[in-house]
Amino acid sequence: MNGSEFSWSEFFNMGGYAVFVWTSYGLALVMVVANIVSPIIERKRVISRIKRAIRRETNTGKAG
Amino acid sequence: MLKAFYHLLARDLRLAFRSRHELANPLIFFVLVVSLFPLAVTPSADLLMVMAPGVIWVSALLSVLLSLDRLFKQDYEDGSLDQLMLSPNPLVILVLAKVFAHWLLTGLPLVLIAPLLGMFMYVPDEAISTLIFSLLLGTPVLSLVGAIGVSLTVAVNRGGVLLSLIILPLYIPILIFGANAVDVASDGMSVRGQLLFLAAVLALAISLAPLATAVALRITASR
Amino acid sequence: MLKAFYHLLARDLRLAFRSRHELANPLIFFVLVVSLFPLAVTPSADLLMVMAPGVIWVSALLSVLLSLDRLFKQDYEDGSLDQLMLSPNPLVILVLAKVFAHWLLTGLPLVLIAPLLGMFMYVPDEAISTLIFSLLLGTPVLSLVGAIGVSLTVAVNRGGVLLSLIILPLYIPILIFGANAVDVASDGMSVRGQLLFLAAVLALAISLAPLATAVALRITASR
Amino acid sequence: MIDTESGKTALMLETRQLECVRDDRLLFTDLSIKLAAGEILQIEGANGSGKTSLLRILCGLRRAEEGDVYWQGEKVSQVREDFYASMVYIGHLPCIKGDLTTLENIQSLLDTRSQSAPIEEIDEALAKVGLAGFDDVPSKALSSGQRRRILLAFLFLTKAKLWIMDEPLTALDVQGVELVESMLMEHRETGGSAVFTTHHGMQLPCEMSSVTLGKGQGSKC
Amino acid sequence: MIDTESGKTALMLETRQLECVRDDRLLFTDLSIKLAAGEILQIEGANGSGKTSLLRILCGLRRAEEGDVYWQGEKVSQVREDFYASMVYIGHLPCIKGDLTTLENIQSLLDTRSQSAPIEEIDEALAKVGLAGFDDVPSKALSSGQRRRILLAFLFLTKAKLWIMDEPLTALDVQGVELVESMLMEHRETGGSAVFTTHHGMQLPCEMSSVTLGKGQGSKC
Amino acid sequence: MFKRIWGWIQRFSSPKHFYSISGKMIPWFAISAIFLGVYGLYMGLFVAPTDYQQGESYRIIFIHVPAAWMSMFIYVVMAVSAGIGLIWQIKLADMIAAASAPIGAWFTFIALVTGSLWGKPMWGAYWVWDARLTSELILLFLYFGYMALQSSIEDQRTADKASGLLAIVGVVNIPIIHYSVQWWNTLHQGATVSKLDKPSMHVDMLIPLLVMAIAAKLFYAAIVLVRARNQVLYRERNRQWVRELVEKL
Ligand code: HEM
Ligand SMILES: Nc1ncnc2c1ncn2[C@@H]1O[C@H](COP(=O)(O)OP(=O)(O)OP(=O)(O)O)[C@@H](O)[C@H]1O
Ligand SMILES: Nc1ncnc2c1ncn2[C@@H]1O[C@H](COP(=O)(O)OP(=O)(O)OP(=O)(O)O)[C@@H](O)[C@H]1O
Ligand SMILES: [Mg+2]
Ligand SMILES: [Mg+2]
Repeated sequence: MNGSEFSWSEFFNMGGYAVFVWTSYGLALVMVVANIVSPIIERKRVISRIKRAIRRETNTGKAG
Repeated sequence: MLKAFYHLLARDLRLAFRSRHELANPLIFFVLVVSLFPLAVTPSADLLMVMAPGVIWVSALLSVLLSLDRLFKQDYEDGSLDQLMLSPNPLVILVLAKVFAHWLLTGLPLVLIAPLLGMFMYVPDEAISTLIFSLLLGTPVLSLVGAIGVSLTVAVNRGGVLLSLIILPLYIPILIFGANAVDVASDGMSVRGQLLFLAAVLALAISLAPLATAVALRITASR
Repeated sequence: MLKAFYHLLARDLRLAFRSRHELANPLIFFVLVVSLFPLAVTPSADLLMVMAPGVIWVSALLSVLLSLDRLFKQDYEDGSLDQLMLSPNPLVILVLAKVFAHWLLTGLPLVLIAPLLGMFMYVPDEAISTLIFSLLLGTPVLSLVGAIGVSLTVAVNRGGVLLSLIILPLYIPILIFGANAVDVASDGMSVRGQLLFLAAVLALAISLAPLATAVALRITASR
Repeated sequence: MIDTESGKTALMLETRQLECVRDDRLLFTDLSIKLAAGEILQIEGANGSGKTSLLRILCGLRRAEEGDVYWQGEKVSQVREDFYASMVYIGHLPCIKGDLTTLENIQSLLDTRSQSAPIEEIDEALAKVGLAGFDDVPSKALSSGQRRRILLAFLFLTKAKLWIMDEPLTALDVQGVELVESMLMEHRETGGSAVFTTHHGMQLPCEMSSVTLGKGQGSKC
Repeated sequence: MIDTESGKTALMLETRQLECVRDDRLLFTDLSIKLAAGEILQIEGANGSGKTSLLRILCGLRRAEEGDVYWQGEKVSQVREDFYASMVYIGHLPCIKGDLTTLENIQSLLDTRSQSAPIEEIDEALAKVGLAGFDDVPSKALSSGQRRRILLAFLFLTKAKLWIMDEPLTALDVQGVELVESMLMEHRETGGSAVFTTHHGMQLPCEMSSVTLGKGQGSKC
Repeated sequence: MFKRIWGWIQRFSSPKHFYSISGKMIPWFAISAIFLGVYGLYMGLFVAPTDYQQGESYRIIFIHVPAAWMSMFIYVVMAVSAGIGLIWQIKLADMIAAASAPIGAWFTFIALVTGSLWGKPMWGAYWVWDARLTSELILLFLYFGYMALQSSIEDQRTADKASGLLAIVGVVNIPIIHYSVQWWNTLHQGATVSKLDKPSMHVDMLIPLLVMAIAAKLFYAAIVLVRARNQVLYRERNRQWVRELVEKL
């Protein structure tokens, strides 16, 4: 923390460059979240797909 | 009849979404071609600003041109076009559906991304809206007129460049007015005239081009 | 082996000459695209002179790009490519023959007509020879690198725009150096560096691209 | 030339003095055919004798040099919509989109005819042609014979009165051939008629008329 | 699985434990075939059982998931040139350029094999397959059966020891079928061997081995 | 000896083995990425001093530079593993390559956007057509091309090999990006950090930058493993072990 007079509003202002700096950090956060979420969703999809395949096969197996 | 329109539209859209990469393709081509110019010609803002309307319009035109063969070619080759012509519905309606799907998949994305490219190419802010409107009025005409060309060349194998030979001359008036509108808007002048012209051409194209396309299809289908 | 090269070359040339319109197509496309710019951007000589090298190079690149699908697509679809791969001759030789034929049919005509277009676009006389040489060195690279892209996308239907997505990024360095050479020559400076670079790239492409293409073909043929 | 005389009331398709020329070669001339309801007609002829050309003329995809095709007594070009609503053509080409699933392919084929069918009915048709369980497989992952079977299911679902089929047995295995035969018989019994070509003797347990094209001029054997 | 035991000396093609998987479905596994000189092998199986896939694996256009193909005792991938010089494959696809004439098509097909034949020989072959007089017609003006016949002429001219044919009877008329049969017999007598698929019973007056693929798992009939 | 190593590689690269090992590795990567990331952000946003010339806007550096480095690094990883997959037919390598592409594309995108957000205050324009910027854009398109090719070829093996070949061919772009600032005289910053002798940068700025760069690498490692595990499950969906495993989930 820069010296004693740290102020949040000054911090968020970023010396007038707030838009640029915080958009950058925000987008980086979006990227991180997207990269965490999408493989998890993907994993769920793959697993449910495999489960469905197994169920279908056991069903047809009994039928045939 | 409306149902036939809707069903065919839905099929074409579904087909496009099935191969998702293809969906983005005309768009990416557009962006790539536009970005070739700063590299090949000059990176200087002054010059790019002058070139921008022309370059963006030419690139849009080329990327519509290149995507045209998805309009009928495949259908011709796998025989689906025969089935369409044997449909009890008027062929014009079916043609309209296909052309509309084509525009939704190529023209519309171009319109949507154009402002971004305009900014990259230093088009002044006040001309961006003109850029959008001119493309919004112009790209459907490109699809409609393109359909005539495609239906004429569908039986020619590797007709890709023959196609451009046939329809580029028809595209030129649209190109001139479209690019000019953006150019004029950059200078801060009124562009009502140009946009009205484009709108008139669009109206004309919607009413005549599908008919011409249907006739052309009946001719070329006779293999 | 040389015989195999020669026979395949002869076949491709004969096929092209059989449908004569096709022969002229890349050329006409080139001329048409170049002439869109005076229409879309500006007819002023000063501006055109600045834009000319870039515009001519971009148009050459696009017309090679568009003609690429005649390299393998048709052969893939009618099964001739299978036969080529079952040939006792090394595939690399056959690839080279096809690429050479492609260049003779598209690149070479562009090189030959370029001076004329250059003059129309006010390229200074002293830069015309650079224009020719840069295209002479650059267009074979476009064909060679393009062959890799085509062979990768040959099994993808409607791969046209996918193809451009894949190879335009690879074309860009050639475009930059080629257009830059002409630009620099227009200012009356020496272009040895640029031309040497293009020559080096050509040498590299001749030795590596056919190999990569052959590998790619073996991969995609496995349908 | 055929004239079934089986009652003019039920006359479906008729051609009068058709002539077809391709590339300067006269394929057939003065060809008059009459096809009544419930009748099945095989077009015979060696390779290159003009069978495909004839079928395309029959369904209006090609124009004959001379003569006309009539549907229930009217020129086809005049009753196009009516004709197309009650006719279905299956040619050499697949009409199948590799990116669509079997089900979607059938639906979109039906859509072009402005028809629709409930899922159960489609499933039933698929089961009938031996594609049960393939309804959600993209068609590009099917073998050549399986793709032809999609067309058979479509054919069945159209309930069209007239079937025009160019080599329907292509790529089909033995069961597939039997299937087509039984489909034709069923179709006939419900008063439908059909025109088809095939080189592979089709054994129908009913009378079948036939037209033979281009004796000797075809493949010059 | 086949083992002719007809003398190991003349063993031409062999596969060991081939396995083919497409789209999750195991088409065949542990498939071992032996083919001796003068032997003719038919691959049987319902639609979608993997015949085409097998043939493409045999000629090296596709890789098997497991197992290898051997030519005269060596892995095909190691003796590629030798193998390809003595093998010819005719698939579903035409391999014919519509813009070239019949003669040119045959010549360029032979060229890819680094072979050539004098005009008289080609003319003779064309006559044999019933295309006499069509030698300077562009192939796009030929009917589907005539185009297949070009391939037959090519096949005959290659003088290859091994023929691999996927549904060679497609689009052929009765005479065409007889032609293929007689060509096969002749080929066999000169010590050649062949692998083919067909759904239309081919009657060869000689013993023929056969492999049946995918019992029941194919088209799920 | 060689045989033993080869055997070991084969065993490790068997999807099943990879699946279980990677499951154990992911938490470690993830935890250290979070730890370093938080630390780097704290150092970068609160501790690092204001820049003389650029003021506070330079703080974009802590996002921009790691992202730019990652965009190139991931491409190289992708191309190398694609090459391994192509030459030695190791399926796992193909899966790593396929799993890397979307992550790389994301980092490239972030580098582009943060760069242009930084460019506005510094150069007065969001975008200039300079060599480094352009080649970074090309890199994005190379990623797109790879992914498009991968998804448009149906057969998985063919798709892997074809797109792998493309990745290898595209590697030529990497040196172009890196040296473009030297070859062409451009607006973009020359090497300031990655100079070998003496980085021309304040240590309090350098440390958070390096920390963030390492955090980004660890993040990539974690995510690529998760994605590769998905690929394993999907591609081996017919194997018994996957089925048993999925049943339990
Ligand atoms: C859209 C715009 C931008 C893009 C695409 C971009 C791209 C890149 C890339 C690819 C690198 C890594 C280069 C390498 O390691 O070889 C890099 C590094 C860097 N960039 Fe940018 N940049 C952009 C804008 C900016 C701006 C506006 C600044 C600051 C004024 C900046 C400052 C830096 C710095 C300091 C480095 C580290 C250099 C080093 O030591 O390697 N960049 N950028
Ligand atoms: N491109 C493909 N992608 C995925 N699966 C495919 C593909 N082509 C075919 N298949 C599947 O592989 C199986 C075998 O196909 P193949 O073409 O080898 O069959 P076939 O025995 O030749 O059949 P047919 O008698 O119909 O020609 C089919 O069940 C099909 O579903
Ligand atoms: N596109 C074309 N242009 C010119 N002539 C053609 C064309 N297509 C076919 N022909 C000619 O017309 C004749 C009839 O062709 P068609 O396809 O109708 O024969 P077909 O009876 O269906 O033969 P097949 O049994 O081989 O399918 C052939 O002799 C052929 O030479
Ligand atoms: Mg026919
Ligand atoms: Mg088959």
